[in-house]
This record gives sequence, C-alpha cells and structure tokens, in this order.
Amino acid sequence: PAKRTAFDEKVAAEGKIEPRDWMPEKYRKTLVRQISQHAHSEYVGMLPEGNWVTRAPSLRRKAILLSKIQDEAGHSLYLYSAAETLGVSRDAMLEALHDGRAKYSSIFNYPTLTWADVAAIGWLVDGAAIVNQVSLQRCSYGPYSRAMVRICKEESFHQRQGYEAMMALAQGTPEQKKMAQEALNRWWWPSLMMFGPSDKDSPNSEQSMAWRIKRDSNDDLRQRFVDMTIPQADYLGLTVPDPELKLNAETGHYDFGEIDWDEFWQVVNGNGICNRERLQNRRDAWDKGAWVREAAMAHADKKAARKLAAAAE
Amino acid sequence: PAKRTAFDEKVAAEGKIEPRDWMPEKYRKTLVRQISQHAHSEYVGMLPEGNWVTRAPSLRRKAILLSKIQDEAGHSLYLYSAAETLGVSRDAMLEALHDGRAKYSSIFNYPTLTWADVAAIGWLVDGAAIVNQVSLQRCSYGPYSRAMVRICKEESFHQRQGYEAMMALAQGTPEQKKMAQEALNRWWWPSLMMFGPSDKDSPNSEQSMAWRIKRDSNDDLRQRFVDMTIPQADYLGLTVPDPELKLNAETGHYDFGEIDWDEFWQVVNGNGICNRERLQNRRDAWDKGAWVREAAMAHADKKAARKLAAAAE
Amino acid sequence: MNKDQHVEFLLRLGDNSLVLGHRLSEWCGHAPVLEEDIAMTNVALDLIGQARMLYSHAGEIEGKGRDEDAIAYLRDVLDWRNCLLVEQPNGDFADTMARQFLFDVWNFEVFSALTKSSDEQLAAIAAKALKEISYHRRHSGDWVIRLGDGTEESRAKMIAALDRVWGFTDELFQMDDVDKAALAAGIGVDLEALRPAWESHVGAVLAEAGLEKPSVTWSVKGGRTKGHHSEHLGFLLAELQFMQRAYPNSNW
Amino acid sequence: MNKDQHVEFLLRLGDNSLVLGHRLSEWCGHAPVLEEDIAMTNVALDLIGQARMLYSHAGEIEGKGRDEDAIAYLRDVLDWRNCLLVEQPNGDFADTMARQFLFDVWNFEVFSALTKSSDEQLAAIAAKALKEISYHRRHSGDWVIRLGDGTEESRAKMIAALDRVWGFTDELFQMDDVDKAALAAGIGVDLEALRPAWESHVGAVLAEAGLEKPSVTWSVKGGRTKGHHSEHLGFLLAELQFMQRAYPNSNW
Repeated sequence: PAKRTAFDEKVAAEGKIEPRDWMPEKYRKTLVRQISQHAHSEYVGMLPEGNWVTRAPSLRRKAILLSKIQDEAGHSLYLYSAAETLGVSRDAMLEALHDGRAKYSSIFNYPTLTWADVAAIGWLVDGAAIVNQVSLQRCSYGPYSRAMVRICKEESFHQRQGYEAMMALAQGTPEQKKMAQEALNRWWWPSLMMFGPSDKDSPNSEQSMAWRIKRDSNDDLRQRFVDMTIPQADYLGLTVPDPELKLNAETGHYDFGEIDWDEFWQVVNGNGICNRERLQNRRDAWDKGAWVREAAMAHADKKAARKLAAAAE
Repeated sequence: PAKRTAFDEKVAAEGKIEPRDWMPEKYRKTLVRQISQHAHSEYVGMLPEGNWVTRAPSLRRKAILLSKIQDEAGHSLYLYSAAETLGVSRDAMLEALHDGRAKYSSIFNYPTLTWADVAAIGWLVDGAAIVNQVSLQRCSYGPYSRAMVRICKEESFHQRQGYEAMMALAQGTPEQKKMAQEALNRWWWPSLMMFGPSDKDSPNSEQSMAWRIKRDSNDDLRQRFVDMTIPQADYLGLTVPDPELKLNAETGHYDFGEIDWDEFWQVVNGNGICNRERLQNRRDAWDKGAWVREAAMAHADKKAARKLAAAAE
Repeated sequence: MNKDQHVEFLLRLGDNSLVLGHRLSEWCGHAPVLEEDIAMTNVALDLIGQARMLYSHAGEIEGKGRDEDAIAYLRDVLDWRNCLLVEQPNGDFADTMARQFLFDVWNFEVFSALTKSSDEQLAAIAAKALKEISYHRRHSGDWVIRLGDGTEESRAKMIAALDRVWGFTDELFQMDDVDKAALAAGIGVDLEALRPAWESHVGAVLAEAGLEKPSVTWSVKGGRTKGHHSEHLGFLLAELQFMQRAYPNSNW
Repeated sequence: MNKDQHVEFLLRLGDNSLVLGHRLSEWCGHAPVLEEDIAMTNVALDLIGQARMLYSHAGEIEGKGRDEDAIAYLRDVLDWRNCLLVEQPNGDFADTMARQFLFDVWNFEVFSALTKSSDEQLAAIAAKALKEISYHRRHSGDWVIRLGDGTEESRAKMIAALDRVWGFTDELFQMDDVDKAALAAGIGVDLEALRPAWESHVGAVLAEAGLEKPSVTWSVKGGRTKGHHSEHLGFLLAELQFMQRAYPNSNW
C-alpha cells in the first residue's frame, strides 16, 4: 500500500519506474506482454524485408535494405533486453512466440510481392511505427522509454529512406509507378490497422493509459499518422485507396473511411497469407540453430574450465 | 567345357546370348559392370539437363527438354532391367553407385552453365552416345542388344533436337551465337573423351571384342563421331576448338589434335566441378526417398494381406 | 463477358497448369524412385502442355500479339492468376502429393465441365486435357493412399502435409466477377457447385488411406482472383523467366 | 598490364565480395541466434560495400560507362570471375562458417598486400576493407573454434563442412596471366606467395579448435580465371539480377 502509493505518485509525476522499483504485478505483466510483442515484431519484421535482400534492384538499395534489417535485429535485441529487466528471459519469450502464445504485429503477415512493397513498408509501416513509438518515449517504464528514444531515431531514418525509395518509383517508368501505386493499395489499410482496434473496442487501453504505459489512444495515433501521411502521398502523386478520404476544414484533420475490421481479425487470427510461414521461419531458425547454440555454450564451459585448471596449477 | 564351346560358337556365329544361357563368369561380370555403368550414366545424366528445366528459354524448349529427361529415366530403367537379367538387383547396383564403387560417364561431371550447354549436350554428348550405342546394338548379349535398339531410336531424336537447338543459337543474336560457341569450346574435348582411352591404353578391350560385348574399338568410334560431327559444326558456322583439325584427303577422315588425357583422368578421379554434387544428389534422392519406398512396400503388404483375409472369409 | 474477362479466365487456368508443372519439374532427377522420376515428369509435361494451349488461345482472343512465351515469361508476379495452392513449395514427397491430389481432383471437375464450354477451342483443350488429368488424379490419389496406409512415418507425414495445404483449397471454389461472367456466357464453370464432387472424391480417397479430413481452420485466398500471391511465386518467376528477361527478343 | 587485364583483376576481387555477400545475406532472418543475424548481416554489408567500390573503380578504368550496377546486374554467368569457394551454397551454419573462414584468411592476406598496390585507388579501397576483413576473419575463426571445440555434434559438422569446401582452396593461390601481369605492374599480389601465411593462420585456428587439416584429395579450379563455375552460380544470378533484367533502364 505504501509502495503502491509511491508507485502511483511517481507515475502521476511523470517519473520513470525502474526495474528495481516496486510495481503492481499487472503493470509488470502488461509491460512484458507489450514489450515482448514489440520485440517479436522487430524480429519477425525482418522476414518480409529479408525476402527482397537477394533481389534488391541496385547495390545501393541492397546495402540500405540490409542495413535496415540489421537495425531491426538490433531493436529486437534492445527490446528483449528491456523485457528481461522485468524478470522474463529471452528464451522464454521466444518459446511463447514459437508456440503461438505471444503475438507480433499482424502487418507482417502480409507478403512483400514486389520491390515497391519494401519501399511501402519503409514509408508506411515504419511511419506508423514511429507515430506509436514517439508516443511511447513517454512511457512510465524507464527501460522501455529509453529503448524507444534510441529506436525512434533509427526508425525515422528508415522511414525517410522508404519514402525516398517510393519517390524513385513514383517518378520512374510507368511500370515503376504502377508498382508503387499497387503497393500503396495493398499496404494502406493494413498500416491503419497497425494502431489496433478503435478506442471503443479497446478495453485494455484505459488501465494502460492510467499507468502511462500507453500515452495516446489508438484512434488519436491513427489520426496523427493519416494527417502526416496524406500530404506525402499527394506529393508522390499516388492515390490513397479510400474514396471517403478528405480534409475536414473544420477540424483540420483528414476524415477517412471505415476500416474493414473483419479483415483485421481474419489476419490476426491466422488467415493472412504469411501467418504460417512467418512462424515456421522463426521456429525453423530456432530449431536448426539449436546445435549451434549448444556448441557455443559447451565451448564456453570448456574454455572456462581450462582457465580455472590453468589458474589452479 | 561343352557349355563353353556352345557359348563360343554362338558368339562367333553372331547369335545372341540370353539370360538362361550358360555364360563364363567373367563375361557376366563384364556385362554387369558395363550395363550398370550405362544405366547409371542415364540416371546421373538427368541432372545436368535437369539443371535447366526450370530456366528453359521457351515453353516449347522446356517441354522438349523435360520429355528428353523422361526418356533418359526410361533408358535407365531398361538398362537396369537388362542388367537384372544377369542376376544383380537394381538396389545393389544403386548401392554401388552411391558408395562410389560403380562409375558413370565422366562427361556428366561437367556443369551446364548456360542454355547452350543443354543444346551442346543434345548435339555432342547424345551424338557420341549414339555412335557407341549403334555399335552396341550388335552386342552378343541379347537383352543389352535389344535395349540398345530401342534406346538408339530415342537418342537420335534427342540428338536432332539438340542440333536444332544449337542451330537456333548459331543463327540467333550475337549473344546467342557467343553462347553456342562457348558451349562448343567447353564440350568438344570432353565429348571426344567419352569414347574412353586410346586403344593402346585400353587393356580390357581385347577380351570384350572377342566376346562381342564390344564391337568397335574406342579410337574407331571416336573417329566415326568426329567425321560425323565436323560437317555439322561447319554448317552451324561454329569453330571446333582444335587447331590441328583438318580433313585428311588420303584417308577421307578428319585428323584431330591430341586429347588431354591428363584432364580426362583428373575428372574421372574426382576433380571435375560436379563430381561430388552429382553423387550427393543421387545419394540424397535415395536417402530422402527411403521412407516413401518403405511406405509403398508396407501398403502393398497390407493390401495383399487384406485381400487374402477377405478371400479366406 | 468482355474480352478482358475471357482472357483473364483462360490465364487463370493456364497459370495453374504452368506453375504446378514448374513445381513438379523441380523434382526432376530427385524423385524417391526412378519410376516416379518418370511419372512426375510425365505429369509436369502434361501440365505445361495444357498451359501452352491455354496461353496460345488466350493470346489469340486478346489479339495483341502475345504468344505463349510472352504470356509465360514477361508478366511479373501481380499479373499471375494461379491459385495459391499450386505455387506452394514442394516440401517432401508427401507435401508434393497432397498438393497435387487436392488440385487434381478439383482440376478434373473443372475440365470435365469445360468440355461443354461454349468456347469451342477451350472445350477441345479440355477434352484433351481431361484424359491426362484423369491419370494425374489417379496417380496422386494412389500415393495419398500408399502414404496414408503405409508406415507410421509416412502416415504422419501425409497428415502433416494435408494440414499444410488444406487451407488453400477454399480458394478453388471462390467465384468472382470474372468467374460469374464466364459462367453466364456459357464459357466457364460454376466453381461453387463443384465442391460436393470434390469433397466426395477427396473424402473417399482419404477414407481408403485411413485418414481424416484435416481440421485446420485457417483459409487464405486471393492469388487466383487478385494476384495476391505468397512470397514463393516471385522466386519461381525469377528462375522461370531468367533467360527471356536476360536475352530479350531472341528466338530459341 | 593492359586495361582489360586491369579491369579483369578488379572484377575478380569484386565478384568474390559480391557473391559471398549475397550468400551471407541469404541467412538474413534465419541465423541460429539474433546476435548472429546482426553479425552475419554486418559481414554481408561490408562485402557488398567492397564490391561496390571495386566495381566503380573497374568501371572508371574501363571507361565504357558501366557503373557498379551494370557490372553486378548485367553479366551472365560465364563473365563472372569469383572463385568457386564463395558461390557454394550456404548449407548449415558450419558449412557457412567453414567457407567464410577459409576465404577470410585468404582475403585478409590479399588485401594486406593490396594496400601497397601501385593502383592508388585500389590501395585506398584495400586499406578501408582490411579493417573490416580483419573483423570477418576473427568472427569466422571464432566460430570454427566454437564448433570444433563445442559438442560432439558440432565437431562432426565442422569436420564435414571443412571437407566439403577444402578442395576449393587451391584455386585461391593459382596465378594466371592476368594475375602475373597485375603483379608485374605492381598492382596485384603474388597469390602463390600467400599460401604459407594462409596455411599458418588456418592451421593455428584448426589447432585451437582441436581439428585436423582435411585430408581430401580433390581439387577444382577455373571459376576465378576462366568463368568456369559450378551450377550454383546461375541460380544465384537469376535472383540477384531479376529486377534489373525485368525492368531495364530504370532508376531505383
């Protein structure tokens, strides 16, 4: 109760909760779920982009893409570390991912079919991620908040590169422009869905907001993304696939059409084109890598034993 | 001895030895080695061509190539059957292939690097094979001789298709013509090597000739192939990579340069680019297929048992 | 039905055949037994032959000078209209046979119906193809039975294989505007109406194999009607199309 | 040394880097542990970066307007000059690390020598690359040791992996006319002379790993000097080059 009060006051005063601080069990659990889900998303998110590494259309784009994917692996690593400060091991989190208990962002269940999809992911998916992460920089849990600061810097770099890649297509040959438009058609709505259900259908949000794990509502963040992105699409000369989209002169925001939540839940629940493959890829890498991880541990043990034996002589 | 005399007389009279006839053990062994090696060559020979099935440059060429490879699988099957008439099972022959005791034609240790290589194989390798096989139609062992008759018909069809594919290249764009010439450069000498060592270095040949297992000497067959092929190369407008090649007005045959027997033995003894891969491919297919073959047998047994049980009721 | 829809309808059929033929041809020289090298190559050849006829016919109707090769080699992934099932990777022999069987049974029903198409050329193609497909269906069905009723290991593999592809079968019976227009014009097939025959044949073979109908609940669609493929197709096309892309405007 | 030979010499170096970088990039997202996803991507990035510098330099010397992409994306297999070692498929993690290690040790010696090249641009590229390669060599060497001195299983896999690639190493020390001309011009390296240093470093690492030098007797050559590659390279190129082949004359 005293601890509880101290916790509540600290959160209310925009202080940061640190790993050694007392925290309500549900706060801890919520954070573990959210941070590990975020880590899994970075990890699984390497796959749709990795799908184009060997086919990138120029060496410069190939290097940019590889570098981006490397950053994602790095983000995944920070995030697993942040979650580990809450007393859960990376292996346990991976186990939950592999057996389907833990989730990752459903956007990665869509396939990257053309090079323009890679550009669109950089522009839209990273764009949406940044809106969310900027908000999370003010999260009440210290390690997560600091990870977000670091990640946001790299993500906005990725987003600019994605936009630039999209620009090259939009200003390119008719085939390139068509490829860009088709990518926007396929990725627009899933990007909006990344912010999660409407506030009215998002029952867990209230407690998270109170604990300042979450700082803005799903719908607010989504609106921020739309407002930011539409002028960019206009500048590219591409058409956002939403006939209801228009600037609302009164609010100063863009109004947009109804999201097809049925599709959202379909994909979340396993009916995206890549759900099975993404998970199978992660499981296969884990299973096929088991002997390598065991070997590394065995070697480290032997080496330590040898050092000890040498010291004892 | 009486049997021996009957055998010798039959062979001398150009009769055919049949599976149930008495034959010298060494005759049988020589045939098993030769026929199984021939069967293995057809089987392994599917691989360099199979390498281009998914990349054939037109659907028509793809269909022709697939059909050719299917024929080779068929040839392999006849030849294994012909060898089985001598009391050795296909599985035993495959085991000898897989553990490296049995040989296959060394030409298949060269890689097919471009589409023109596929055309060159049809033209040159099948061409050389036919010269050899036409001769073997007169082999004293009945089943082998008859297999050769059947196989020769299909092979000459393949050889014509290969030549026609080469023609399309030779009459095509500069890139196609270059590709054709480079293929001829790489495949010419290995094709000549297909007939085996020079007669003076071919100690086993004498007995085989006496038994009429072999009907023409290596050098005679090679000369026949050269005489047949040079005019074809000329017609294609391609240059055979042998500066010493010229028509000998006296003999009416083409004289040609010295074969690099060192290269021949290098490749036979394991230093061709594809030796390891070809064998590994065959081993992998066999090992990975074990459970399928077992399942087929188990099902056949169950089915037979059920039939028997039903009949007994 | 307009001309574009007619062409699209034919491409859907041709793309199914070519992509599955391509997958089977990847087995070339790697089959578990020599007899299967012959049999699978045979099926691949039939399918590629069917694709060639369908593409040529589509090209003629389209009237823009595209021949079978232009259609096969010069379209990128979003323009392909095969169902997701046929583009799935070969996996092991059980995966290949499960994919093949579920497709063959459907394809048999489709081409049976197409023999009565008001597009006479298509009806003729279907009549020829049907004999081949009838063999395909028997061949793959026999393997489903052998593997299902074989060893413990083969049974487990066949169950896993069916689970892996089952969710791609709903797509086979989906009717969109093109399909409806083709049906209305007497050219096409009522795909939804084929489901009972498909289920009945598949069910009978599974029963003989001692297998249950898979209980997977996922289902994906969109390859055949929208060109929304899995990530596998792009790699298949990179191989398939390499020569025509690298050496344009050449005769082979 | 004529200009063609100079260009060819640079392409041999660049092709090694790009092909091996490509192979490593195939691991992307599939490494045995997240840290290795980062490390292998890092090595791939370095190698691709080196290829870009070498290609750009070669294109300038050639003077026919080819840039790094024209060189990477518009040559077919016979025009590639990488050694056979780097184009071999990834296999398992031990195969990848064995291939990498044997190459890294060679590459380190080559680029050390090239820092003194009379081609100043090349010397500058080498100086930059050498720092990277020095890390690569340590990274792959550490894995050879970990796997060799790890479990029974990892040791067996590392032994098998070394056996599979060892026969490709003779090619690394082969000198043909181009190499000799480059050496004579002070541009190149005496590859034969690098063998003792290579053997000594490889031997030391194998010893630390508790492994013997492989006793395989086969040896193949011809990729680097004649473009006589294995059948693997063509498939790699079909993927690598798809976009530039399918969409020629586009800016990306």
